[in-house]
Order: sequence, then structure tokens, then C-alpha cells
Amino acid sequence: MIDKRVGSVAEAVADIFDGATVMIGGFGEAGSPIELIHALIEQGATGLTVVNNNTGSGEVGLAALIKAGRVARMICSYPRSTNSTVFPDMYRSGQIELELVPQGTLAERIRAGGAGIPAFYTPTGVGTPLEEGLEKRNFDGRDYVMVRGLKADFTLIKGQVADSHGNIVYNKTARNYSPVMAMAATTTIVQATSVVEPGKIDPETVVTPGVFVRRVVEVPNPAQESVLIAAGVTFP
Amino acid sequence: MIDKRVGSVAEAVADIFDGATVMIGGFGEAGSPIELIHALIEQGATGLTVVNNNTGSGEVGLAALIKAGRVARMICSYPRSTNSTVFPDMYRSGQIELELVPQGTLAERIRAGGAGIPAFYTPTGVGTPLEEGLEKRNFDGRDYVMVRGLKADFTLIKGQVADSHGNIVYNKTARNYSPVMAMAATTTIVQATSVVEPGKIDPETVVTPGVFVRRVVEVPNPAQESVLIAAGVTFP
Amino acid sequence: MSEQRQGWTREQMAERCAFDIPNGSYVNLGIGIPELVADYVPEGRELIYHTENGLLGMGPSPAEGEGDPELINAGKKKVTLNPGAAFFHHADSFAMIRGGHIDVCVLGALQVAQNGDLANWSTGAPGAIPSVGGAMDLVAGVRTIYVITQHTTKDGTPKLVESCTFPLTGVGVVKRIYTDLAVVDAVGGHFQLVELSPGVDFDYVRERTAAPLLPIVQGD
Amino acid sequence: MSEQRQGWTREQMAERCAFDIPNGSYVNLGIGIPELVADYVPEGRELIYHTENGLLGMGPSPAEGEGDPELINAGKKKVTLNPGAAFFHHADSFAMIRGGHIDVCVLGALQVAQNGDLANWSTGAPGAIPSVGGAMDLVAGVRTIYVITQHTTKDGTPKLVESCTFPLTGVGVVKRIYTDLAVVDAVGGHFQLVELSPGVDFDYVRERTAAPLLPIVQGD
Repeated sequence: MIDKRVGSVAEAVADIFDGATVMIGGFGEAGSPIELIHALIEQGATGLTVVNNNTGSGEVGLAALIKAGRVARMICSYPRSTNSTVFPDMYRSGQIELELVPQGTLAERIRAGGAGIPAFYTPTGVGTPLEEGLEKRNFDGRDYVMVRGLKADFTLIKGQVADSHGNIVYNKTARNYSPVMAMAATTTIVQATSVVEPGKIDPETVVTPGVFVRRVVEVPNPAQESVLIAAGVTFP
Repeated sequence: MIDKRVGSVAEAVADIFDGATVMIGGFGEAGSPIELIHALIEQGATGLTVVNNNTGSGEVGLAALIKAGRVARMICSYPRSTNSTVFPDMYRSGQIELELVPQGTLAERIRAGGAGIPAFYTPTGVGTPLEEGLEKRNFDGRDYVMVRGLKADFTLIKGQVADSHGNIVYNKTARNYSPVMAMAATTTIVQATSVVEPGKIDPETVVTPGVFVRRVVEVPNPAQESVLIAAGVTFP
Repeated sequence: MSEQRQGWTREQMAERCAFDIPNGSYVNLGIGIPELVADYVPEGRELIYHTENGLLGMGPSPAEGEGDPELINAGKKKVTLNPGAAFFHHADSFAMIRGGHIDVCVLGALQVAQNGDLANWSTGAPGAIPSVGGAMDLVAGVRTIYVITQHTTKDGTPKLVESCTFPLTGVGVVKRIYTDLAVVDAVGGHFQLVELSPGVDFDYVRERTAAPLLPIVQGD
Repeated sequence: MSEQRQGWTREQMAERCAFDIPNGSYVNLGIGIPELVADYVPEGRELIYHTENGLLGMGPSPAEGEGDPELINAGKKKVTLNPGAAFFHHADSFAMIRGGHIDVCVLGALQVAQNGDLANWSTGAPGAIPSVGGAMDLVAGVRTIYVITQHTTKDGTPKLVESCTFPLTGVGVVKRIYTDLAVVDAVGGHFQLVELSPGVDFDYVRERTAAPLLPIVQGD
């Protein structure tokens, strides 16, 4: 029997190694796999390259991982935050590197990485400071830049329902980057609010097929970032 | 009120012009929009470039369109057919051109066309006769060929349920190329077995969002290619 | 009348912009004044709102204390669903944008140049945290880019300029600008006045525009 | 015993191949003998079948007259669903293939060269309708490519060759070949015999192989 379930978030992230590239799903707090991130903080891996749209809020989840000094480099599109100084402070003091990527280019680079496409051309960013260092090429009279597919060692995501084969459905806009990040990592780890037997999810509605998922862990009552922050929680 | 419904398949295909590029959904008979294709035959447009995985079966649907002499050029991955000599005969006699594309490259070129990506690199076909005429480039020690995004003037597809905004869900493996072809055309036309009001399709389960669809026509009892052929039907 | 009170309010700028968006358009609204456009869609028109974090058919904000923290817009505020909504992932969402499937995008601006160049993501100030989000994708992919902005900064510095001094978001992308003082097209490399806000005259706008401003073309 | 009756049957070739596929693998089976592999998975193992027209978790054929003509496999035959199945579109399906997410693909062959080159889509005959389907994508993307084929054509021409004369499907992609006579690896630029079918000896296979064949390596 195929069963990708593991018993705890600690077990799920146990093999994430120092220096790994880790994609983390979520756009702001929607879809952020907070319990997996907190397990990663406790696990201790450091020198990580993290891919996320943002840099976290308050001092929980991704912001806590950054604050703990575990992230050497962020690849993201919008590192500025209205309610967290964790990333800005560390960036200004040179403790963390930043690769800034336009949001759509970031999403497509991740999909390309997962789809075996080493590079593609996009019009986004042409003529702006973000074209710096990129090859430019004209197709049919318009300029494009060449960007590379992006892969990861691990992806951490949050699903609504998963089955033990790793099929996933999401909750509303918590979907965001998770389906493409699931494709792009050697080891994709999903925390799901409920984990069910194969056959319980309608095959027509599966968003992330299990082939992209290595481990499934049930987290029945996931914390919501804004709730933790409003309650003054910091992690650890 | 936004309402993309049109009253008939004839009305749906009325503006397809001579020389147009037309993508047609379906893999074999699964997902083939037979009624739209037949309406196109009756409409009379000719000199078409058609994109489909195959070249049709028997003398109905796509095979009938080809037989009627309306297709100047096929872009497809598997033109050979076990139960139709329409394409082979016309190809051998020079009445139709063929651009042969590996199946995954075809699907991805169509998605790229719809996603505003003018070109990408793929490992598929490297070192084979199908690399001919393609730029080759090495990334990280492996050779890839550059292929171009593919767009169309029109796409004809078959859905299971559509709403009047053009959101679509499909039936099983009838999905195949249709979601990416819907993205790649200026005008995407869907025939659906049932057409419902907006809000009747769960937003979590929509496969093709309405933004990709221009016209929706209800065809409550679509013909199935194999049934027509078994009954000895030819079109027109 | 003091200068501060001349021209359109934020709401009137949004209303004037909404007037130009055809029925049935797929629209992406930026953060700030552009968001107000949804409140001023003329009667009889229906627009479908796209938010780049994976939703078409976005509805208005829920009542205070209501809503789902995982049903949000690109500004990370809670929203609702209109009938006919659809969720999709980030790569598909930007395929819609980059692929030219979104009809209209309304954005704010730091500067707009007469050739349509837009700067709206960074002042390039030292120590600033560079954050681009989806702005570059939107201007590269959406068919019609509108800008809503005050005509000048609070200290009176023009935002409509000969060429942008701030880092660009996109080259030659802006079609029309709705300010508190006027509606201005960027066309053929020049600013073309389309409409003056009530009580504002041409010279008043011209003085606050740091590039030549062509007067309104009289209809023929 | 006549030559025709020596070696493994089609079913035994499939069974021998199935033996090598680890539990939990995601597997794509080509048309013909490869399809039989699903019938011979050893007890206690579960494989998940991918078909490139948009389905993971494909089950066996339905009973005659049953099934849905829109639930088919890449060979366009009706199939069923296993629990845990998922549908997806063609670009996503080939993202799984090209992206290295499918563990094993079993294909037929016209020729396999000692360096692992595969020819299985065209004899290059004049007048033939060139049809490639998904074969080139599969060999370029799937991690482990197995071939099941008769060791020679019906007229005795070897299919394991020094270098392919038919148009290639992929370069250096085949890992292991299961024939009626033997199991042969393509490794380090050479054919390496792994196992002989019962009653067949090394010379018999070597004579029917149009490239050097290294004898079985004795285990240490």
C-alpha cells in the first residue's frame, strides 16, 4: 500500500539539510504552512535559501525562521512588509541576501523548474532595473528577457484536504504558489487540515496530483498568522 | 450582465475566416467538439491551419473537416490513424502539410502561447530528426532545443458543464488539451453538455476560468465519434 | 478657493476612470485609489475582477470581522466571491496577465513619462527594501493600463514627467492617466489632455505637468 | 525445440520487467507488451499508472461494452479509475513527464543501441506517416526507461544494435531491455547481459545481438 503519511511535522521536516533550497507556499498568510515552518525552526537547519512571495509577518512562521538566522538568502517578489521589521532589519545589516523577482516571473520560473524547462523568455521587467544580468532577445518585434527555471530541495505547503497518495485540494486563495512549488522540489511536504483515504477526493477536483508529493502530515487546526500576531505570539 | 452564450453552433463559428489557425481540443475522440467541427464544415472556411493531437477517425469530425479540403496544414503529434485514411491519403498526395511536434512539446507550446511566453527550451527531441531547424543550447551540461509558443485565432473545445461566464469543467480524460488551447486563442468557443448560471460551478473546481472563453453554446447530447463511425455515419 | 480643494476627489477620479471601462471587461485593480474604481462602475455594466493571487470574480470586502483569512486579494485584504468566481494557482494567474487575457489594469504611480513609461514600485532610495510584486507583470501583459494618481506629490512636484527618474516598472505601457486635475493620455510620445476637472483650466494643469501638454483635441 | 518456442513469452517478459519496478512507483506503460506489465505486479506492491492524456491512477480496462469513451488511455482504449486517481490537462501531464516526476516508463522498440539510443517511432520508410506521439517526451523526461521487445524481428534481424539505423526517439535513454531471450542492460556504452531466459544460452543470445554483449557479471 502506498501511504505517504508521516506522524508529525517534526518527522516531516527531519531531513532538511543545512544549505538546502526550500520553497514555502503562501501569499501573505493565505496558505502559509506555519506548523511545518515552526517544525523546521526547531529542527535547526540553517544557511537556507527560501523561496516565498513575501518575507513573513510579525515574528511567527516565515518571519520567525528568518529572525532565527536560518535563512541566508530569500528569493521573493515582495519582501517589504507593513507589520514586520525582521527581514528589513536583517537585509539592511547585510545578514540576508535578496533575489528580487517579479511575481509572475517567480511563479512561472517555479512551474518551469517543475516541468523540466530550463529557461524561457518573458516580457516582464524589460527596460527596468530587473533586466540587469539577463539575456535579452527579440521575438516578432518585441524584447524579452530569458529567465531560468527554479527548483528546490524541499517544498513546504499547506492543503485543505489531502489523501494518503498525496493528492491535494486547497482552500480558496490559499492555493496560490503551492501547486507549482509542489512540482519544483525533490521532496514536497504537505500539511493538510484533514487527511483522507484514496478515493475520497473526486479525481476531477484534485489540484495537486500525488505524484508531486512525498510526505503528508495532518495538522487538524492550523494556526492563522494574523491570529497569532494579534495574540502577541512570537516563535519560538 | 455578462452572458457569453450563443444560440447555435452555427452562430458560434460564424466568424472563422479563411486561413485562420484553429486549435481543436480532444485526444482521439475524448473531448472532440464534433458539433462545432461539423458547424465549421458547413460554414465553409478553408485554408485552415488546424492544431490537434491527431487527425481524426472515420469520416466525421476532424477527419471530415480534412476530407472536405478545408485544412491546408496540420500541426499535430500523431497523425497516423488505425481507422481512417483521410489524412494519410491527402498527405501522400501533397494536399495537406504536416508539422509534426512531440506531444508534450505541443501541449507546452500551446500553454506558452496562452501564457505570453514566446519561446522556451525543452530536452524533448534532442538528437532526433525533430531537432532539425531548432536552435540548440546547453544548460547545466544538458542539451535543449528552443521552441516557440503557439497561438491561434480560434479554439474549439468541448466541456461537460459551462456557465454563462465561460467557466468550464470537463469529463474525465476529455480534458486533455482543451484547457491550454482555451488559453492560446483570440476567440475560444466551447460547446458544453450543459450550460448553467454563474455560481453553479464550485469556484474551487473550475478547470478553465471564463476569462479564456469568448462563446458558450449548449449541445445537450453531443455525438461520440466512435458511435458515429460504428453506425457508418459520414459527414456531411 | 484654495489650491488644495481644486479638482476631483479620490472617489471622483475613480468614478471618471470607471466610466472608461467597457461592460464585461476583466479588470485588475491596484492597491489604493484604483481599488475604489469597483465602487463606481456605471449602472448596467458588469466587470469581472482579477486578483493576481489566484482569483477571478472577486467581490467586495466582507463586513468587519467576517470573511476568511485565506480569501484575500493581492493587497492581502479579505474579499468575497461573486457568482461565477474561479480559483487557480499563481502561474495560471500570471498566465492570464502575461498572455494578454486581462483587459484593463488600473494602477497607482510615482511617475508617468510622456512616452507612457511608468515608475510605481520604488523610489530607489538607499536603504529601501526593493519590492516589486506583480506590477511589472501587469504592465507587461495587460492590454490597457490606466493610472490613477494625484497630479503632483504633496509638496507640489509633478508626477507627469518628460522621463522618469525613479526606477521603471515598464516602458511605454501607460495609456491614460486620471489625476485630480485632468484626464491625460500618453500617446505618440506626448501627453495629450483629454478632459479637465471642473474649475481647473489648461494653464493650471500645464504648470503642474513637467512635460509638454497638448491641449484637448476638438471633436470633428 | 524450434527456435520460435525458445525463451520467454510476452507475458513472461512483462512479468520479468514488473519484478524490477519498486513498490509505489509512478509508471507509464507504452502500447503493446508494456501494457501487460500491470497484470504481473508482484504481490504486496502497488504501482500508480500515469497515462499521458491526463490521468494518474489509471485502472484496468472495463468489461466489454462498459466504460466511458472519454475515460481512455494514451492508446485510446477505455480504462477505469483506481482510488486516488486524478485528472489534469495535457501540459500538466507532460510537466510530470519532462520534469522527472514519473519513475519508470516501459516502451516497445524498433531498435536499441548499445549506448542506450532508442528508435521506436518510425522506420523512416518513404510514404509512412510520421507519428511521434509522446515517445520523445517520455524518454527525455522519465527517470528510468525500460524496453520490452522481441530480441529480433520476425525475420531474425537483431533489434539490439551497435547504432540505430532508424530515426531516433532519444539519445542514450534506455537503461534495461527485456526480450524473449534475455535481460540486457545498456550501460557504459555496452550491452551487459543481466539474465538469460530459461533454456537459452549466452552464445544463442550473442548471435542474435548485433553488437558486443558482455557476459553476466558474477555477484560478489
